[in-house]
Amino acid sequence: MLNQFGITFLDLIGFVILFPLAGTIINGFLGKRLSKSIVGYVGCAAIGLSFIVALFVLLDLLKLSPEHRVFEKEYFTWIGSGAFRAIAGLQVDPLSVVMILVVTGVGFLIHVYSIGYMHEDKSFYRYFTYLNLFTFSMLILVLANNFLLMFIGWEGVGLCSYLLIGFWFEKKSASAAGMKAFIVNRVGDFGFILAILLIFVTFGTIDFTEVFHAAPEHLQIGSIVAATITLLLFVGAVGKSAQIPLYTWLPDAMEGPTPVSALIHAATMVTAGVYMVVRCNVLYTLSPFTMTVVAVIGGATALFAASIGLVQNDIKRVLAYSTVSQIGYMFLACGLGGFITGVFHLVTHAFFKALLFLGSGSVIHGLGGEQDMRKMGALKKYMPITYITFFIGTLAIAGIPPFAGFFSKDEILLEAYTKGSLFFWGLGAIAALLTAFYMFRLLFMTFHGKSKMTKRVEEHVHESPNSILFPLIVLAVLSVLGGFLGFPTLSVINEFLAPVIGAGHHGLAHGGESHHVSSNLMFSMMGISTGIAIVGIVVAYVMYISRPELPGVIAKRFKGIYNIILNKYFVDEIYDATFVKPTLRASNILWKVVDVKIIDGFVNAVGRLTVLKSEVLRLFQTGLVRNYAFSIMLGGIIIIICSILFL
Amino acid sequence: MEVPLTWYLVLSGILFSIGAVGVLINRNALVIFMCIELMLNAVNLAFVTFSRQQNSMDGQIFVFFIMTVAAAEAVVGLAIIIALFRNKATINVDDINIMKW
Amino acid sequence: MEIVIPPFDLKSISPIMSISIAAIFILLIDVFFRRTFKDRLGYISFLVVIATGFVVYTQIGQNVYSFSNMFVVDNYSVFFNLIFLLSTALVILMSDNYIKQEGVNYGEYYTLILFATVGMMLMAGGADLLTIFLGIEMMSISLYVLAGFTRDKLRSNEASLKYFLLGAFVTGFMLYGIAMLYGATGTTNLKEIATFITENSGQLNPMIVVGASLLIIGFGFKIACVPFHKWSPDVYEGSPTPVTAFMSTGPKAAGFAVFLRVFLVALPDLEPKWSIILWVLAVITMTVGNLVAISQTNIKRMLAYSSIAHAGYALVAIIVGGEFGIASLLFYMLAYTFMNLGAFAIIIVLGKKGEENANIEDFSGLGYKHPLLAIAMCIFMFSLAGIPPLIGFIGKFYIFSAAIKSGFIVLAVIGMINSVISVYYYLRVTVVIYMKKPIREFSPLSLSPLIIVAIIFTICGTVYFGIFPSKIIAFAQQSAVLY
Amino acid sequence: MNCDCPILTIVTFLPLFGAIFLLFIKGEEQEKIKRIALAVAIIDFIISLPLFILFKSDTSEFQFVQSVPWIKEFGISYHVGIDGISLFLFLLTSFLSLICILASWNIKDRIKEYMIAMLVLQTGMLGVFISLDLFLFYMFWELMLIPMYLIIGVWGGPRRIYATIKFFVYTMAGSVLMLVAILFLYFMHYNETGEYTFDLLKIYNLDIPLGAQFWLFLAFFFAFAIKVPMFPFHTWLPDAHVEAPTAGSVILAGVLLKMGTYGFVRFSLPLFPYASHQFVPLITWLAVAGIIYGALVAMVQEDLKKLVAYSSVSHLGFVILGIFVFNIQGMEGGILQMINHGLSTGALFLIVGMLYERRHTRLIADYGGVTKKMPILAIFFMVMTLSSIGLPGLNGFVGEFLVLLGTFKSNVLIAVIATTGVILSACYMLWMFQRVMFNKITNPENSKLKDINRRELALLLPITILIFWIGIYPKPLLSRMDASVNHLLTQVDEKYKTTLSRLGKNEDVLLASESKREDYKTSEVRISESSQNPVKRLIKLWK
Repeated sequence: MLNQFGITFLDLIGFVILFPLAGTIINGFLGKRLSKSIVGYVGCAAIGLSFIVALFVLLDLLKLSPEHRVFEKEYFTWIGSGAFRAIAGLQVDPLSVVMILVVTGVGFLIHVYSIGYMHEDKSFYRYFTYLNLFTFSMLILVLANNFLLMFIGWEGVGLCSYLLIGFWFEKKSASAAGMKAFIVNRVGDFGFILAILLIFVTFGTIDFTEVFHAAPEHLQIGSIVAATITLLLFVGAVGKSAQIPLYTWLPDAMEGPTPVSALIHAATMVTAGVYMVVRCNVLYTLSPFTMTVVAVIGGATALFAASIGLVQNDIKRVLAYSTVSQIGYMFLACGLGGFITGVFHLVTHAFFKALLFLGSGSVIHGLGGEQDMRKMGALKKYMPITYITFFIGTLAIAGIPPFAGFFSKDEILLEAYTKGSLFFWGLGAIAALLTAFYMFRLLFMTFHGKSKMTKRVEEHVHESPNSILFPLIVLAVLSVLGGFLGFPTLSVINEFLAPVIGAGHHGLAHGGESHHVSSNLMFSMMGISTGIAIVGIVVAYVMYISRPELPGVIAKRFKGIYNIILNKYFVDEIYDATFVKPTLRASNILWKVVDVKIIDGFVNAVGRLTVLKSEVLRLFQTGLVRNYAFSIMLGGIIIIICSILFL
Repeated sequence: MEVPLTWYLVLSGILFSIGAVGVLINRNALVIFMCIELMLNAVNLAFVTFSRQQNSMDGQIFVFFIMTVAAAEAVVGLAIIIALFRNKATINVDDINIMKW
Repeated sequence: MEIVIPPFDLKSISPIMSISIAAIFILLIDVFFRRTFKDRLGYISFLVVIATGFVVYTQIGQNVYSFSNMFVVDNYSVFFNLIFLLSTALVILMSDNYIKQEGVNYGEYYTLILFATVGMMLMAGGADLLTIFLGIEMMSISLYVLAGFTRDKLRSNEASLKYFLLGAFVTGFMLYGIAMLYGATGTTNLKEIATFITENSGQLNPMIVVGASLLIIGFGFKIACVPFHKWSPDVYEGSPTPVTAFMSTGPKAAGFAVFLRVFLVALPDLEPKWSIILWVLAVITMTVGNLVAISQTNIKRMLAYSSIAHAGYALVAIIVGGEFGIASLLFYMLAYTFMNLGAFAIIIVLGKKGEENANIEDFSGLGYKHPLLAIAMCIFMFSLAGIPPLIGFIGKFYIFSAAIKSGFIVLAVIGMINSVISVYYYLRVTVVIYMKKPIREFSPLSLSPLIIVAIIFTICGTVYFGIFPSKIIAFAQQSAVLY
Repeated sequence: MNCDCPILTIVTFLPLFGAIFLLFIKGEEQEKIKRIALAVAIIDFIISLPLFILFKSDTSEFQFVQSVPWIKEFGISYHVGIDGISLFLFLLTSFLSLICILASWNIKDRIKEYMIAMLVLQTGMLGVFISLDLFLFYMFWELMLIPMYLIIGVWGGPRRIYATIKFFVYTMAGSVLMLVAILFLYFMHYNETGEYTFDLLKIYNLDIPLGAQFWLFLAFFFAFAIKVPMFPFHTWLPDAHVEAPTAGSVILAGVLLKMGTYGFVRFSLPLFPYASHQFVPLITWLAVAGIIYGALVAMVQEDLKKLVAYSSVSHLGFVILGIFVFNIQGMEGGILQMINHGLSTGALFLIVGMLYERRHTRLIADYGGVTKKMPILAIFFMVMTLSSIGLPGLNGFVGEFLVLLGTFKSNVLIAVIATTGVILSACYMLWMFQRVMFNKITNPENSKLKDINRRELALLLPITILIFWIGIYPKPLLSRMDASVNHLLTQVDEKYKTTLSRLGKNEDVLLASESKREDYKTSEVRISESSQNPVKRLIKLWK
């Protein structure tokens, strides 16, 4: 176990998070004075080093036997009050290792990409500071050994997301989108905090290991407490992972720089919810009710977001809705007990969605900032490498074998069919169909067909620089190969992650689920899902390549539905009318009526009344001696009468 | 026939009341002052009566002091009234109300 | 018939003697000596007062009745005498410049003040209603004249006339009350009245009750408690400012001295009766005083109402009675003397010739122009408002703690609420001083060294005894026994 | 106790002597006056630092105690000392006072009087936190009113007179009743033991009859609730904040408000345990109402200072909540939250002041795009905003979380409602931040803005460091509180239990209070038990 230095890399797990932190600090404090290239190197090196350490950690972990692949390193007591202890410590187990590899790996590529992409920006150093800070927070999130520390990362990534969405703060829509993201996330955090409180009150600890050990003994399956805890946690996950009903912030988040969308709003942060659900799978399995809720929400979101994606014209927004939809898939899997499948899809999704985003970034970069697909087209010849990688990504997400998305999505559909019901399978299948359609719609509108670019743009269109292309290629390779991690029957990832599920030994395990499925069913399912994907592609081809007038005709015929979908079912407007406006109105009433008129009015009235009394009383002082004498006499008489009568 | 002591007291009370009411209803500062003198004399009458009733000299001695004090008050009072009259040419107390409220 | 001359003890009245003689002496100097010497009359009277203070000081610890039990020297009277002398001395310091400026630099001014002081000392030491009556009249008549001392001014005349007429009117009531007590008990000696009432506690003569009520009118007038207070705003406003300062401290304290002694020595058996009446009076007094003070624009008038309110607080001490109550009254009177005289001293300093009726607004921007005076004024205002660590706070604290100790919690709460109301108008002065722009030029200050001494002395008293009140409290507690 | 030199006394009265010294300097020598005042504050702060190091965290006894008879006749003594509860407030005061003097560097108008007022104020505030004698406490409590009153009234904004009088009279109105209550306690102690004393530690031992407890608690409650200020006694606060000069707002938010909450901890709870328990429903609901109400009203404010002021109402709601849930997490969270609020809100006021100095407006609508011109300020502003909305890793979170945890243990419903405050605070703070700092510069005035200078940096940097320190490693603070808070709670609990058993109250109430102390290990039963219907409890109280 020990290497020649006498320590294991597990002990050095702290460095995984230290490097990005160092990067943040260096760029944050000195970035203004450093040259752009140094800033870029520092930023990338921080993540790169972190990735390398993570790799070694993985290797060290693999040396251990599967049951012992849990390593905790505690640094200091963060909060200690009475019996409450929150210890700042990191936990390495297969799940977190997978996550840190994804985060640092994909993160590294996106950092590299950003050097080229953000080169023109004045606030280059600020960008890299935020990006490093984000990675740092994300690593804390996944490495945390207790709920509260996880919450630090949880909020930390939210903060960075806020900062990065609003990176171009002079744009009003950008800063507003950042704010929206933070606030909607806070709604989710509300649930998360309450969940932590309830966990502590129930278990007397918030340490992952202890809680998960204690849970099966303390809570019966289906108990209210278990359901409450998991539901509250899920509220947090819904907020962070942009599920119904809290998904609205994610499409808006596309206001941020594209690499940010790739890293935060596709590959890593938004999947934190899935990670959290998987992390707490022991709790979730105790509450079948919650599981159903998770599955329903996941499935519904998958379908709902995909439907919106059908008609969007902004290239990044289509991808955003697709992200929402894909995360819905992950939750669907988790909700049906396929935690590992969820993680598997998370990983593959990280690859191909990052690829797609970066590819779209390359397009946007090449077009000088244009994001509207209706003003693109025929980019194939201008940007060949981008096109190829993008095409791979599209195939992957559409679920064409043998690309990464195929395996993971297929496994989810299989899960839905075997564990859930036809209903869930249907949800997933239709969503898959829609996905294939809108992704190819995107591809066709952007790269194929006739050029609809303006002259000025067309002159400047160019293939992106190497720092942009390199990550695209790497990610494309990953998108091709990533699926084999979970190749049916010899799933590496299944085996690796199995100990995490069900805490390994309580017989509630849902790990290794695909073993029970007959290969017949499996292969027929594969066939069906591939068929669905192909149907989607064909429809897209018909509508956008061979008969380009068709979309317009359909849109006209189903004008009502089209409009509703185009306007994203008016959900933003509904929220505005039901939550935002009434709150503001109520606040205004509270302020202008309750505070100023009633409470302060009362206070001032007391004051004014006193002055009024004073003004009235002073009038008795007439200045006339005879009146004074009269008051003396009257007073005297009253005193005498009282003293005789009553006393 | 001897007049009962109570009658003196009643007389004293009546005198006192006349004086007090006089203070309240008169406007002339001098008349008001005279009414006050009347009140003091009513007190004197009461003192003498009580002195008689109690068989002690204290009350009568008190009367002397009251008379002396009343004389002193008269001196001061008249001086004040004159001073005012020199400035304002009126001794109507209802006109003397620059200071009020 | 053999005439027995009762023994008398001149030592017991030595303070009174010394001041009386000085007063007459000053009158003579004024008549017979040259102008330059006349200007020094203030100094002479001041020195006499100080010297008398030492004499009084030596009387601490003596408990002597003299003049056929008509006069008493006990710590209680000594304490009050010291307050009177303090007040007199400070007023003399303040007056010197003022009367010169106003052109009324007559020797009888000091004479009258000294005679008023003699009257007050007689009141504090009076053990017989006769002595008390004499003291009251001596003080009052002097004050009638003093109120009208700037005789060319209509306000002064008016103040004087109102004070005189009402004072004489009330004297009638008070005397009638004395007569009733005499008629019911056959004596005017306080102790003997008490003995008589105790012995005949079976049937209570209604005359005693009526007499006591009439005495309340008389004393209530002197301390300006509602509804017998109406003279005070007018008189305070119209009188020359040093006289107002004097009236609001010494004579008021004397009124309380008598009030407390008469009711606690002569009528303790009636306490359940009069304490209820006084309870009501105290509440009305402080409430009316504080409320009306809010809407005043003239600072002297405002202080008059404030003085009414303070009388209300002090009445609480009488109601409480007992050692604690008496001591708190003593302390309060001393505290009030310090802070109120200080406030008036500032008003005098800032007063221009002729228009000495300073409006509160006239203090605008004082903080810019004369920062030290402004700080001083603020200290006095905060002290009057009862904000720690100033002497006014300790005074209030003492009185209300006495009230709570004896179970008068409602009274204490009402008093506290009242002191909050009072904060409002005291603050207004400080607001004007610091937070408003000046509305007129300040005239050059009429500062004389004497008045500076007075201001410094009052500030020191207000602050020092606010922080370290121990000695005075101890002294007040020693003096809280009526011999 | 562990130090012979009267360090508390020195720290407390040094500023007063500084003020007296300033009296003798000519008003024209502005620079000199500022430097002397600053020097006094710095020395004061440095002297106060050893307290933190020398403080023994393993005892609940008062430390650095000094007791000298003062007014013997009344049994008043100069009795001072600190424990784990007051230690931090004391340090916070000396720290913020220093910051405030430095923040007032640009005041031109009557700087001498200003500095004197500041220094006197500092003495008053420090005194409040160390007094162990009720009279002494009351004296400092009132003493500090005067300089604050002057600071708002003289150096404040256009409606300063209204605001300052409101502040003064409001506070006085609350505190006089407290004085009555203090006197009542004093005589009660005399009646029971025959000793006249205002010594808090002796009065702690009193066994106060229940009826009296009710009234006394109310009397103290009004004084503290107004000071805090709790909803609905808060309306003086926005006015005072808006009109006060920057330093005044900082002190007001940072220290003065804490006196109220400190008062609850130091006086109300241990003196009247039974009444405190009886009032729990009322107070916790008021606190929660304050949290929500303050946040909602803050959301629609157009004036920056008013917004921060209303946010204080919301934050202080958390503190009160923490104090009145009677468990260690709540209490420690509450105390920590006092410090946090002092730091972050104080800093927010500083920042608003910096903007105001440059632009002479506090209306949010007049700003926009400030980040462009003031990037460094923007960083600090962001940190303070985040601290204020309780971002984990910064100080605000630790306190807030502990309070919520404590609350959750005793009343789930209230905890849930209070937690919504977390959402709301993000709304109003971030919205404000967006409107002020982000977007394009539309107002040409804003394009002339200059970033913060070195003095301003020196103001914000230390606060930022503390914010991070407390957020990341609050243990040095929490461990110092531990013993004192524990002691306090046991003390309250024991008294409460004896009272209950004397009353012969039914057993289940007794159990409920016991289970609060013990740490929940298991079971849903407990939870449902502890979260008994608050409405029912309210009704029970009024029966």
